This record gives sequence, structure tokens and C-alpha cells, in this order.
Amino acid sequence: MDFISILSIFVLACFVGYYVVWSVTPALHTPLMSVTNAISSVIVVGALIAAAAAGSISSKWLGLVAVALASVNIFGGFAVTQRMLSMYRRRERQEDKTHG
Amino acid sequence: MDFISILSIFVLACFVGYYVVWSVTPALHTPLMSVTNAISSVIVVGALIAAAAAGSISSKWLGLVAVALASVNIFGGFAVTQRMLSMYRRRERQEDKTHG
Amino acid sequence: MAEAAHAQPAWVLLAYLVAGVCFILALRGLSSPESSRRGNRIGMIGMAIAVLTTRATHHIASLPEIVAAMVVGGGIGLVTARKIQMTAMPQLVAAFHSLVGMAAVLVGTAAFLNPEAFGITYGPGLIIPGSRVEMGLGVAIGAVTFSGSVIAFLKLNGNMSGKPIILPLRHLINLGTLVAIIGLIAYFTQDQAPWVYFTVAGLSFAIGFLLIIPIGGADMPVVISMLNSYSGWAAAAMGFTLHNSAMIITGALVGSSGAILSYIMCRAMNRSFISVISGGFGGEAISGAAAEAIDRPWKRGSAEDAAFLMKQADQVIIVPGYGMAVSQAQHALKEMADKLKAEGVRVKYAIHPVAGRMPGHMNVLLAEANVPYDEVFELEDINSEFAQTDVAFVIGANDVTNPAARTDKSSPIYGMPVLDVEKARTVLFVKRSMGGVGYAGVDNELFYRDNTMMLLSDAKKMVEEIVKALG
Amino acid sequence: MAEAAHAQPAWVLLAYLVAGVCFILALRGLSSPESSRRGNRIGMIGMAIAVLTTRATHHIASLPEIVAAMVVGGGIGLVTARKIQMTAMPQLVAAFHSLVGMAAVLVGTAAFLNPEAFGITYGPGLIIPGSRVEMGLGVAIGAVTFSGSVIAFLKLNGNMSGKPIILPLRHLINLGTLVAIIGLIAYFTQDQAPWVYFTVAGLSFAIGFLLIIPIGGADMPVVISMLNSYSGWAAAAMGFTLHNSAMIITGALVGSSGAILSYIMCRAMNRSFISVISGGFGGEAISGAAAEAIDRPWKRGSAEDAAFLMKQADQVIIVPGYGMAVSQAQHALKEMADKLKAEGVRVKYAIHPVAGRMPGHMNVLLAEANVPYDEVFELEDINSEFAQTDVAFVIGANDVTNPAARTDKSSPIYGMPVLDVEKARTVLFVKRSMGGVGYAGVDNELFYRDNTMMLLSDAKKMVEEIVKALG
Ligand SMILES: NC(=O)c1ccc[n+]([C@@H]2O[C@H](COP(=O)([O-])OP(=O)(O)OC[C@H]3O[C@@H](n4cnc5c(N)ncnc54)[C@H](OP(=O)(O)O)[C@@H]3O)[C@@H](O)[C@H]2O)c1
Ligand SMILES: NC(=O)c1ccc[n+]([C@@H]2O[C@H](COP(=O)([O-])OP(=O)(O)OC[C@H]3O[C@@H](n4cnc5c(N)ncnc54)[C@H](OP(=O)(O)O)[C@@H]3O)[C@@H](O)[C@H]2O)c1
Repeated sequence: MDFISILSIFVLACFVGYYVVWSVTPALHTPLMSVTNAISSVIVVGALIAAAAAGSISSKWLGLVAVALASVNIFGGFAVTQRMLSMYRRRERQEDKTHG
Repeated sequence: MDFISILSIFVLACFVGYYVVWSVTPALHTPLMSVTNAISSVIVVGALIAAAAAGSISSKWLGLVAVALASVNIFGGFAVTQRMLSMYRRRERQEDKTHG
Repeated sequence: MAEAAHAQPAWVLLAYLVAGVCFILALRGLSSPESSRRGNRIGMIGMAIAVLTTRATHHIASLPEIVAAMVVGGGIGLVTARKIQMTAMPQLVAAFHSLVGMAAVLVGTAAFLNPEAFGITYGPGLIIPGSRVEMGLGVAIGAVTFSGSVIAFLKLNGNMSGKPIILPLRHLINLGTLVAIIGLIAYFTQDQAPWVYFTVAGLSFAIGFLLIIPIGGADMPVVISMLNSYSGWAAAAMGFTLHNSAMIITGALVGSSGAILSYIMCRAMNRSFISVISGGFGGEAISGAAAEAIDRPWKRGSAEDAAFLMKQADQVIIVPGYGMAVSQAQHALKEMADKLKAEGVRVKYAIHPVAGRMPGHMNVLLAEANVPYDEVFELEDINSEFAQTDVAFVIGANDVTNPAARTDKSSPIYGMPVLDVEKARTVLFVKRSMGGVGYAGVDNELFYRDNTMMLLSDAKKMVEEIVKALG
Repeated sequence: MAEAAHAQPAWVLLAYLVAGVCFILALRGLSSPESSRRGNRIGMIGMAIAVLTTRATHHIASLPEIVAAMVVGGGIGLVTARKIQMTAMPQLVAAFHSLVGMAAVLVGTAAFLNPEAFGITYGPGLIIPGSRVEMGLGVAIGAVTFSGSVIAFLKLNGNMSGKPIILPLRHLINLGTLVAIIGLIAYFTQDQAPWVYFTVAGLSFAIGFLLIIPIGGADMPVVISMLNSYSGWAAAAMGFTLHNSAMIITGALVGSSGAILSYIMCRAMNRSFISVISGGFGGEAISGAAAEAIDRPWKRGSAEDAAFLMKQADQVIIVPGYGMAVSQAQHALKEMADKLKAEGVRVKYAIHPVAGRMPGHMNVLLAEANVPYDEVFELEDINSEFAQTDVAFVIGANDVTNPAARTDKSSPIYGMPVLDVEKARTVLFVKRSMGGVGYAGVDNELFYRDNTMMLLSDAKKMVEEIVKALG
């Protein structure tokens, strides 16, 4: 991929980001914060490359620490988002619980 | 640009298209039809390449006809859109006209 | 050599990207009338960037001819754009689509005949297989767009009967042709023979005709949107061939736009896209219900009655429909509204999402007549107001007010949201006859209600008479 | 060699694209609660694709260590996610951001030390100048994200005073540091010396601290969103270095999300982003107006009074605010609402867009307490209903109900839309004291109105007493 392709992807992704975020319902803004947190740890890709490389010991250990930090975020971020989202329920089910 | 870059651009552009079209106000759906018509004549780029090439006479003439057809669309499409859009006015200005 | 078109300098790729972004901003501008004009100008800039970049990067052997072609084409386009009646927009859009389709076919053919110029060869005269597929798809979609749009234009413009033309075995024929096209495109990657290419093009022209002739004139708006979408995908296919991001972005935008507008129309008509496309519906509407219904009692009014009623009112809501477009009553209507406002009556317009025959049809006509867009309301925003309204003035609309959509499960429009005009104290219906039905071919129970008064006449004439009666 | 990372096989590039699309769909799912859970799962799939693709395409010399790192990190993450109180979400998000920032710094440093592994060299040990810029930007943004988020975490978690810490000359120091960072990144393209790289990193850590310490604790939500946005741009910068579309798409998504949420918060608080960032606001709120106001007469009520009033009502609208979060009253509140519903009272919740201390704060707490989300309404949808409501039950909210936002041009919240609670027949305010003000540090005139009754107590205790009184 050449630089201009990457740039094109970036520009279009910014448009997508703009629209997709505005279409998030305000009630879910807190989960939005935690899920964007989780996906921003895609930086783990770079960490894996660093940790996998045989060339440099220091670089490898930096990579491993980065893998660990990013993993906290990935697992923690998605899990806490899932936990929050599972709390949003409609009335129907609620009623089942209350009167059931 | 390799194929995957092109594909990435296409996929993201489809997302952008989806959002950008849904955000068009229904009152402007007719201008939307005419402006998409105008921009789809970006195919003129291909027509210009064909018409510019020295290699083949038949291909050159095909290109020239395509340039002419696309030009009808480009100029006609943008002009008719502009004409329509210039008709959408708020009350304020309207009032100026009526009572002015 | 092989990748000539792809090894363009960075600034060229950047310029095409900028052009693509301009097109995105052009559509984005349409999210409100205020920003729309600027958006359209940005679209023009984008097109200029695309054209100039191409011009600058290709050694142009034939500049005079190209300029001549652009002047001729552009001239025709500008004159048409200036002269066209707003009520003829559906035809115009169809005609323009056919040109895009034809241009795509011509470009594809030129690329087939002279692939070196497009940088899509991997040996003398040998086209890269991937490009062959893209070329085949581009030409096929372009050809369908062309022939389909021509039929749509002829039907809408009245040069051809709007009746669906039903061939026997048509589904079988269509399916066979489609399979043949796909098979030939696949075979094209193996054998670059001209007969393969031209057979694909020919069959695609044919299937364009075959697909559209069974569809009734009234269903043409959906067809036009669908063809709009196709012309986008054709541009995108060409963009893949040329590795051109402006074309790809445009293709995706136009493709989505057409698809979404078709979806909106089908949803509002409460019909599936498949049922529209499979055709046989929406011809000259004649319905049994209409004939029998004439026996029921109904009230007829005159222009004077209407003028009197509206003058007394606090609020009048005008509900325009297809009949207003047919009789071009929008200017007279504006005059009537101005007269009423001068008498202290509040006047609003209620627009159903599929009133008329194409999306936004009524809005553009009212805008043409200088009706300010903040007096014009969408269904959801005004529907609750009918109950507090003295007069609903329905002009050339029928289906969009029909309560059968709510109550009668057997009605073809059942499930479509409608304007609740019957909640107004008095409902005035302007139409030409009691027998005449609308797009869906069904009678409207409201015509026979106690609080309804029928104003039978051509819409424009009736409104002009009301204006006179208002003094 | 030079372009090693860029010459990846097509399926790898495709896999990263698919991962990027998964992330888009994950955010898209959040457009409604029903689709949100599926969206989140798609996000997980995207992350799995990205990780597995990287794993498959890099000869992994140290798989056991990597697995160990993931297990340790993942374990900590999962336990934290399970244990965390919903009311501590702002801190958690801040803490997580700091980790992303640190990871970006570490990855950048690893790439600097071992550029061959990342395929960003053009000669032995020589990093491509373009990649140096991207790397410098990535590390700088990552470091700012880290140190800024640490401060934000400490302030939100109460480990550090929320008071703004104002250094003399801070604007000058910040500007100087910023200029130095940019200058060094530019110089980095000429000289790849370690001191340049590490000075950039060090200065960036410093500016993160310097930027955030003058901002008051209450303004932290805006800061967190801003840092969220930064962490996105850091990921995007790394994506440019690695030519990785998943990272670029993610960066753009996260970057936009943070920016838009900051914008929404600033707009709803009616403050400019610049004024938030330049700091000195939103510390421990103490206001002169509050002290003087205590002399004005006001009505105090008991839990029994409140229970009696609400039992009689046709409709009660509950308006929660920051105080509900502080005292964790949401479960008790749900119990109270259930009791009232059992008595035949209609109960609704009205959520102001910036009630609480972060976007969607109240919604997530109510959801935690099992309040069905279709009883929860946004400001625009419910504001007109207060006039037909018997009791507005305001619990721990202040600013979002303050009519000064509409009437008093000198008020710091002037121009912010507010909930019209005062139109209800009776307004109950639950808060701890008459002097205590909210985020904006202003008193609320409503406390002294005739139709207001103050319920002074911790929110949770008061609600529990009301539940008891309801029997
Ligand atoms: N807008 C879109 O995008 C779109 C697209 C596809 C389909 N459709 C369909 O089109 C229909 C639109 O509904 P609509 O209520 O606007 O129209 P309609 O239901 O088609 O009714 C049109 C009415 O106008 C009357 N009329 C025709 N010419 C007239 C004239 N010169 N003067 C006065 N009246 C005249 C007709 O009655 P007489 O013959 O008695 O005069 C008829 O009652 C819907 O069914 C919709 O689903 C819309
Ligand atoms: N949501 C966001 O995204 C966001 C972000 C940044 C800023 N903000 C700002 O935050 C504010 C939110 O307004 P708000 O009305 O929710 O809150 P608020 O105006 O900050 O008021 C909070 C109220 O809760 C009371 N309180 C505190 N602890 C309590 C407890 N344990 N029990 C009972 N009452 C308690 C306080 O009074 P006592 O001390 O007397 O108890 C105070 O009146 C707005 O100004 C907004 O601009 C919001």
C-alpha cells in the first residue's frame, strides 16, 4: 500500500467515523467511550510485531510490555462494554421479571 | 495503487455513501437525483484518456463521443441542480419580496 | 508498461482523492437547503479537478477535438437545464442516466480496442485478466443503464404507452440472458476475442429493454432510482479498471444514493423491491371499485364555496399530490395561499414522502413557485395538526390521504403511512372526476364522507377560480 | 527490504480491512440498544482477526512470552471489568486510556530500536524519513495521552485534589514545549539520534502533565474525551507507519468519537472547548451566591411528605443528576418507582444530555438498576410534559434544572438548554444541603419557589426512607 492509498483510507475513515459516531444514541455514550477504548488497543498489532522480532532484546521486551498493556484494554474494554450493554433492557422483559 | 487499496477505498466509500445519502433531507431528494447524475459522469475521465490516446482511431472517436455525452450530463446535471436549489428559499427573503 | 496507469505520480492520485472528497461534500451539502448551493459548487470544483488532472497527465494528441466535444455536449446540457420544465424532471433524469450508461459503454469499448492507453495490458495487446472482468462488468452495467433508461424516458415522456408489456416466458428469458452475460464475462478472462466482448454488450442492451418494458409507467420512479444506482456501480467498475479513486468514491456514492432512494420509495408504497422489478403493475390505473363507488352519495362544491370556507378558517393545510404536478398548479396555489394569508389565515403545506411520482417531487415544485420551505412540513411533523385544522385542501392527491392504508388489510396500500386529512373540520378534494383513481388504482372512501367537499376540475383551473373568488 | 512491511500478501491486507470494517460495525451497533450487543461482539471478532493475522504473518520467535503477556494483561482487564462499580466508569476509562497511550509509546520505541522488524528502513538501521515523522507524532501523542490520562484518573479517583493547579507563565511554558516537540520531530527526519527521539517522548510526557493539571476535576470528562480522541490519532499515526488499514480505520473512528463527544459536552455546557482546555475552572465549587441565598425562605419536606405527594400523583417525572451517581441511589430509586407504579402512578425518567459527569452517565446507571430504557426520555422528548405532571422528583441534579440558563445572561450556564421542572405542579429536590451547589457553582432559584419542597439528605438515604414511607 502506497502512502496515497493509506491517506485515502484515512480520509474516508474520518468521514465514516464522523457519521457513525453521530448516529450513536446519546443513551449509549458511556459504552461508546469504553468500546472505542477497547478498539484503540488495535495498537497491539504493533506490539506483537515488536515482541515477535528476534533482532533486539530491548525492543522485544518493550513489545511484550506493550502486548500486556494492550491486552488489559482489549479484554477489559470489551468486557466492561458487554457488561454495560447487557443492562439496557426494554420494558417487556422487565415486566416479565416484575410480574412473573 | 494495488487492488486491496482500491477495494479498501471502495468499501469505505460505500459506508460514506450510505450515511451521506441518509442524511439528505427528503425535501431535497429531487436535487439529489440530479446531482448524483452529474457526478456519475466522472466517467469522463475514462473518456478523456480514450480520446487523448494516439494509438487507435476508432478508440479515439469512441472516446470523443463519450466525452460529448458525459459533458451533456456534467453541465446539464450541475446546472439543473443549481437551478432547483436556487428555488429553495426561507420565509424571510420571501417576505422581503412580497412586501418589499 | 503493464502497470502504467497505476504508477501515476502521487499528486495525481491526491488530486483524484480531492475530487472524490468534493463529491462527498456535494452530497453532504444537501442535508439542508442553506448548505446545498455551496455543496453543488463544491461538486463542480471536484469535477473540474478530475477533468484537469486527467488532461494534465495524458499527452493529449487531440485537444481541439476534445474541446469541441465538450463545448457541444456542455452546450446541449446547459440549454436543456435552463429550458426544462420542473414537472419534467423525472424524464430529464432518465435521459441523463441513459447518457451516463452510453458513455460507460463507449469508454469500455475504447479501452477494449486500445488497452495500452489505459495501462491495463501485461503484453502487447493482452489485457490483464482482472481488468477484463472489471471491463466486462462495467460495460454490462453501462449497457443495462442505457437501454433501461431509454425505455423509462419514453414511458415517462409519453412517447410510449405506460402499460406494462408482458412477454410470455419473460422470467425465463431474462434469467437465461443474465446467466449468458455472466458466463461470457467469465469466459472473457480466458479469451479476449472481440465477439465475446461485443456479445456481452449486446446481451446487456437487450436485458435492459427486457427488464424495463414489463414495468408500468407509474413504477418508473423506482426504476429510475435503480438505474441511477447502476450507473454508479458502472462508474465504480471503471474506477477499479483505472485505479482511480475519484471514480470509485463517486460510484459508491451514486450507487448508495440510488439504492436508498429506491428503498425509501418501495417502503413508502409498502411494496417489495422485487414486486416492482418483476413488473406488471402500475399501468393505466382502472379499478373495479371506482366504477361501483360512483353510486354512493357525495357532495360537490364550487370554487366560491371553497373560497368562502377557507377565508373563514384559522388554519388551512394544503396537501399536494401528483395531480398538482400534472396540471402545474403550483404557481396558482402559491397565489391562493398568499391571498389567504392576507386574510389572516395560517397556511401550511403537508408533504407525504411519496406524494407525486418521485422523491421530493412536491418540494421542488413548491420551491419553484417560491413557497418558502419553512412553511412546508413532512408527514411526521404535521400529521398531528390536522385535528386542530379547519380546512384540509387536498389538490391532486389521493393515495397519500387514503385511510384504507390504515384500516383495510386487503388494500394494495395497506400499511403505508398516510396524512390524516379526515381529522380536519372540512376536507376539500380537487380532482378531475369521481371515477379517476391514483397510482395504486384504488378508490378513496373519504370522497363520500360528510365533511368532504369535492371540487371537480383540473387542479390549476380550480385554483385559479378560487383565487378569483377570493377577490 | 526497505518496503518489507508494505509488501504484505493480499490476504493479509484484506484481513486488516475486514478487521477495520468490524470496528465500524461495532460502533454502528450502538445506534440502538438492541443492536449494540451484537455490535460489541463484532468488535471482538475484528480484534481477534487483527491479532491472529499479525500472529500468522510474523515469524514469532517468542510465542510463550507473548501468550503469557496476553494472559496476564487480559486477566487483569477481565477482573477489573467485572469488579468495577458503574459509578467509577469515568476513572476506569481514564485508566484504560493511559494504557493505550503507554502502549503506543512502547511500540514506537520498539520500532525506533529495531526498525527492520517493522520494515521501515531504507538501509541498515536507517529509518525512512516519512516513517520518522509518523513515529515521532505517534510517540508524542501517545505520551501526552498517557500522562494526561494518569492525571485525569488521579483527579477523578480522588487520589489528587480536583483543584486546578495553576502554574505561573503556564501558557508560555506549554507553548514553548509544544514548539520544541514539533521542531524536534522535524529535526528527527535529518538526524536519527536516540537523544532526539527520547527528548520528544520526554517533553511529550511533560506537556501531558502540564496541560491537564490546571484543569479542574469537574472538567475531567471533557479531558477524557479529548484524550480518547488523541489515543485514536496515535493509533492512526502508528497505522501510517505500519501501512495497516485496521489501525488507520480505528484511529479515525476513535479520533472522531472523542472529538464529537467533547464537542457535545462543551456545547451542552455552553462553554468553548478552548476555555475548558485553558483550565482554571471547575474546581471545588464554592460560590458567593450560595452563601447569601441561605437567608431566603424555603420549604423543607420529609420523606413522608414526599411519599404522600407522589402517591397522590397521576404522573411523576424523575430527574436524576450527579448526586444520584455520587450516592449510588439508582437501585433504591428503581424500587421507589416500582412502588409508585404499583399504586397506579405513571413514572418516567427525564435525562438531560449532560446530567452527571460524563455522556450517557445517567442512562448507564439507570440501566444498571434495571430501569427499562423505554421509560427513559431525552430532554427534547419529555420537556413539554412537565406542564402536565404532578410531581417532578429531582434527585442530585442542579444545573440541568436551573432556569437561570434561560433568563440570566450573566450566569455561567446561560444558553444551555434545561429541563423545565418548574412547570410541574410540585418540584421535589433531593440534595444534602442548601449551600451546596453543582458543577457550575451557581445557586438555583427554584429551591426558593412556592411549589418547591427541599428534601435535604444524602440521595440514597432519602430515597430509601421514601420507599419505607410508601409502605
Ligand atoms: N413520490 C414518489 O417517489 C413515488 C414513486 C413511485 C410511486 N409513487 C406513488 O404515487 C402515489 C402518489 O400519491 P398521490 O396522492 O400524490 O397521487 P395519486 O394517488 O396518484 O393521485 C393523483 C390524483 O390526482 C388527480 N389528478 C390527476 N391529474 C389531475 C389534474 N390535472 N387536475 C386535478 N387532479 C388531477 C387524480 O384524479 P383524477 O384522475 O380524477 O383527476 C388522482 O386522484 C402513491 O401511491 C405513491 O406510492 C410515488
Ligand atoms: N454529563 C457530562 O457529560 C458532563 C461533562 C462535564 C460537565 N458536566 C456538567 O455537570 C453538570 C451536571 O449537572 P447535574 O444537574 O447533573 O449536577 P450538578 O449541577 O453538578 O449538581 C449536583 C447536585 O447533586 C447534589 N449532590 C451531590 N452529592 C449528593 C449526594 N450524595 N446526595 C444527594 N445530593 C447530592 C449537590 O448538592 P449538595 O452538595 O447540596 O448535595 C448538587 O446540587 C452540568 O453543569 C454539566 O455541564 C457534565
